[in-house]
Amino acid sequence: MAAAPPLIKLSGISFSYPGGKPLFKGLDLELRAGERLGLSGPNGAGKTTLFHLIVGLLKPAAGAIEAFGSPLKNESDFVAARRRIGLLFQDADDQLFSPTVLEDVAFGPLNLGKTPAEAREAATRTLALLGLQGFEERPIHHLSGGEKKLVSLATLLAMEPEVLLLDEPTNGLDDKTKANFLDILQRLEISFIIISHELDFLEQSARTIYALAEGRILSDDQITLHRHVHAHPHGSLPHHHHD
Amino acid sequence: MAAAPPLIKLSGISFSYPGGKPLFKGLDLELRAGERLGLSGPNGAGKTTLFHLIVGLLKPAAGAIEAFGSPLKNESDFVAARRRIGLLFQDADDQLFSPTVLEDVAFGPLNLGKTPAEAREAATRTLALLGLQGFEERPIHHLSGGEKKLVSLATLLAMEPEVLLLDEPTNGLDDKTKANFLDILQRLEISFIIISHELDFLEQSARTIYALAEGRILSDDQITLHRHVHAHPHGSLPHHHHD
Amino acid sequence: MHISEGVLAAPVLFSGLAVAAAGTAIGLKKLSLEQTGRAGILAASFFVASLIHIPFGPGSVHLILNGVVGVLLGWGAFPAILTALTLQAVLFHYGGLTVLGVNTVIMALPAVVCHYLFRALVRHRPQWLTGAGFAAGLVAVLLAALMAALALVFSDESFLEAAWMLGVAHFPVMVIEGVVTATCVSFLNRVHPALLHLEKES
Amino acid sequence: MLPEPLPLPDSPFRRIDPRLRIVTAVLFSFAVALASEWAALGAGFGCAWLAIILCGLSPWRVLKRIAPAFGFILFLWAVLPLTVPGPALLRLGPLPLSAPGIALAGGITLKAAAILPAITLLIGTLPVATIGHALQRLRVPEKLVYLLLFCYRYIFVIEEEYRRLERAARLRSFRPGTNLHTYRTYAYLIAMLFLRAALRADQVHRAMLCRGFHGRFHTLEEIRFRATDRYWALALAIPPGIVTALQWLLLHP
Repeated sequence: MAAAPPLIKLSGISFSYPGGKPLFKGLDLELRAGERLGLSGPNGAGKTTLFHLIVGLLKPAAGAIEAFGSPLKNESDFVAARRRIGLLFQDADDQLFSPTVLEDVAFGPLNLGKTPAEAREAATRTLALLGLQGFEERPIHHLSGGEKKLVSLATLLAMEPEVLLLDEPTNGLDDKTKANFLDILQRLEISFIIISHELDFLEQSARTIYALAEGRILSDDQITLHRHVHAHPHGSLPHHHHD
Repeated sequence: MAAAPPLIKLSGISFSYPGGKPLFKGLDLELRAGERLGLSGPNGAGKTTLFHLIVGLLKPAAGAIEAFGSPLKNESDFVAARRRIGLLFQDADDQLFSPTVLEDVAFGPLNLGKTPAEAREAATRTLALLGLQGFEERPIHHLSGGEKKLVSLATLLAMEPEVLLLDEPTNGLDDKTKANFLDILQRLEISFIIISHELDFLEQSARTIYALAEGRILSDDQITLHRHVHAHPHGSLPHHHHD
Repeated sequence: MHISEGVLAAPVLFSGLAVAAAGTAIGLKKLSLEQTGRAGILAASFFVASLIHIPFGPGSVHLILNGVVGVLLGWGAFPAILTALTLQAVLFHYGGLTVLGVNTVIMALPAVVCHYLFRALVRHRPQWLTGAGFAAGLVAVLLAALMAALALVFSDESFLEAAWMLGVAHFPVMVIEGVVTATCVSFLNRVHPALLHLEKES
Repeated sequence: MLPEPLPLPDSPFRRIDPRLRIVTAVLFSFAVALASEWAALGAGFGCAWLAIILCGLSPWRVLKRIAPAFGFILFLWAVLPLTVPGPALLRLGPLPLSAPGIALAGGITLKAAAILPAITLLIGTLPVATIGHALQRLRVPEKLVYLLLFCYRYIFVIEEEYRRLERAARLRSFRPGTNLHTYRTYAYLIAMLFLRAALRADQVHRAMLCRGFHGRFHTLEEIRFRATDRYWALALAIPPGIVTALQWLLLHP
């Protein structure tokens, strides 16, 4: 392992929602450059909360958060870190608010200080990368669920983040869309943490898989070797185990 | 199979949204008494549309809809049929529009002509059936996602429907709530059609599973026999295939 | 734009109530039951949107958005705005019960005027949509400020200077409202144009 | 944070017919708003705060609730003493502060400080559902009542939607400022709220049709005028009565 600092490092994080029981108790997590981390765990284990802590939407009760080698303490640290971290929300409808695809994808670059022409150029390029040519002028509202998910990803990639945090990216997607999304992920040269309750999807997309349980991250070297072998009688229809 | 007419019967249904391509082309579907039908299909296959056609919120371009042995043609036929069919919407916030839980559950019975006392009684009984005692006076906006889903179900059950149409009932629910919902479904003595993109949930809740694809219903006799058998080396961590 | 409890004189309060009652009656008559639910949910978004702080210089302003409500609801703006103001009065104490009538008229009457203004401009020249939206947003606040000022002056002539200042203070809001309303309208026109023609259904 | 009704400690007052509370709030508001004599205003102020203490509501919480409403009144305090013509009562450096200006601003403040806590106590502690039913029984048009109930119900859903969208914008490095990009972004967020509200309204209407709705709202009768409410009606008539009587007596000695 190189001496470069981890992209993201959480140490000893504790957190609980007001009036709730503790969700995290001394949680540690590290994402190094080039890594693709999968995080599994039942719904309600706080996977989304973990991402919101990393980007500073929530504040931990205890523990330290570092990104790109610097500690993140106050809001301005997080604001700076957010420019380099792209968070994909579970529900694309929470992420997209512009009338057209192009405007939504150009929104981030504009916020980073690009000129309208540069932002448009970045947006068009990102859309092409994801196979969304010709979608530029489409109203967001008329997109299918899978298309919205890809456009959400485009809005992040257009900002050229160094880390992606993907929150249940396959939720509500059908298999074809899921396969396409996976394919795109595998082509991206970017470190990411992916949260999913679908272990099969994690296995295909991540290099290392951790489990989030009992308020901590449990690592398991063998889990990455784990492969499913299915043997069963089934009908003639195409069918799927996980969607 | 008895000579009793099917509860719901669609024959040769065609439908397309204005300006869209045809969604259904000659679709047939039958629900017989006591049956529990699962319907899977990719995003955009028109699963929700199908339900809206059954209850007459949308009108097919061609084909016939029958319910409880009578053809449904004009609005008054559908109004009568809707009293006996409970449609659970995907988003509980669309379904719950009253200020308190009790009022929302009593809304249907009141519309069916019950007196306020009877409606209140029916609502209280239904809430108790679903383990929602003590929720009567709670404002809807104080409920969690899972509670809203259960209250939505209560609003339907209070009308004592003969058929339930469940549109992606597990969307956005965490595992515990999902299990609870499944448990309740299995206890209900009622025929239903359930739409879900989660095949595992369908397998646990439905007796027969059909797939909606290419504008038609594809049935497969063997699909109900299908069971997963997993054989794999795996880590020491608890892990799950389907959640 | 709320006038607080205790400021206005009896004739102004009662005229406000009378005009608000008449406008609300017309609005309710024009809304079918189905549209009532829709107006209620739109009133909720009006309520939420009017809580948003929009930066202006070193401080921030609240949007009023009565222009958007007018464009979307026409006469339905009266009951919708009355509803939102009632909830604000009861839960936030912005305004109050006696001034409910006046405050409703201050916001809803300009909304209705802008509904027709917008419609006339767009019907004349569909390509003026954005401009018509700007006009609707700006004029709605301009008229609201004017009516608030008049309500003050008719209550007590000593309010004259205060009324002037109130009007001038709303000048930047007018421009921002114009921009926001124009953008809103062009957004809705691109994404769901049927929304801008709500009134035709009634 | 969106407002919720203030919790009111249990007492006989809490159990009275909510219609009485609404009618009293309206009568008291008008009695005070139309009064001009200091004694009448003072009596109104005293009645309101005494009632709050008697009902076990924390005056501090009520004060915090009504504080934002004093923004407009603060503006009047800044303007009226300087602009209303009349003899100077005080001097602020070179500026004369006129006596009629101060009196005008003071009167308005006293009125607001009497009316707003009264509304908080009488209506601000009622669940909005109850307010809706009471208004219906007070013959407020049915459509208006349902407009109110729908509005309140969906405020929370829409506010949640707004917060999520605004958060998404912030995470994409959106920093609001005084510029066109900012205003356009807010306009998009707002347009999105209106669009979703309209689309949701269609779904809600469909859900209502599916549950047998055919153009009439039925309610679970809950509001009853009990025998004890008659005594309460008399008691609640006292504060507006005192204010009106004082005002009348002082004007017509």
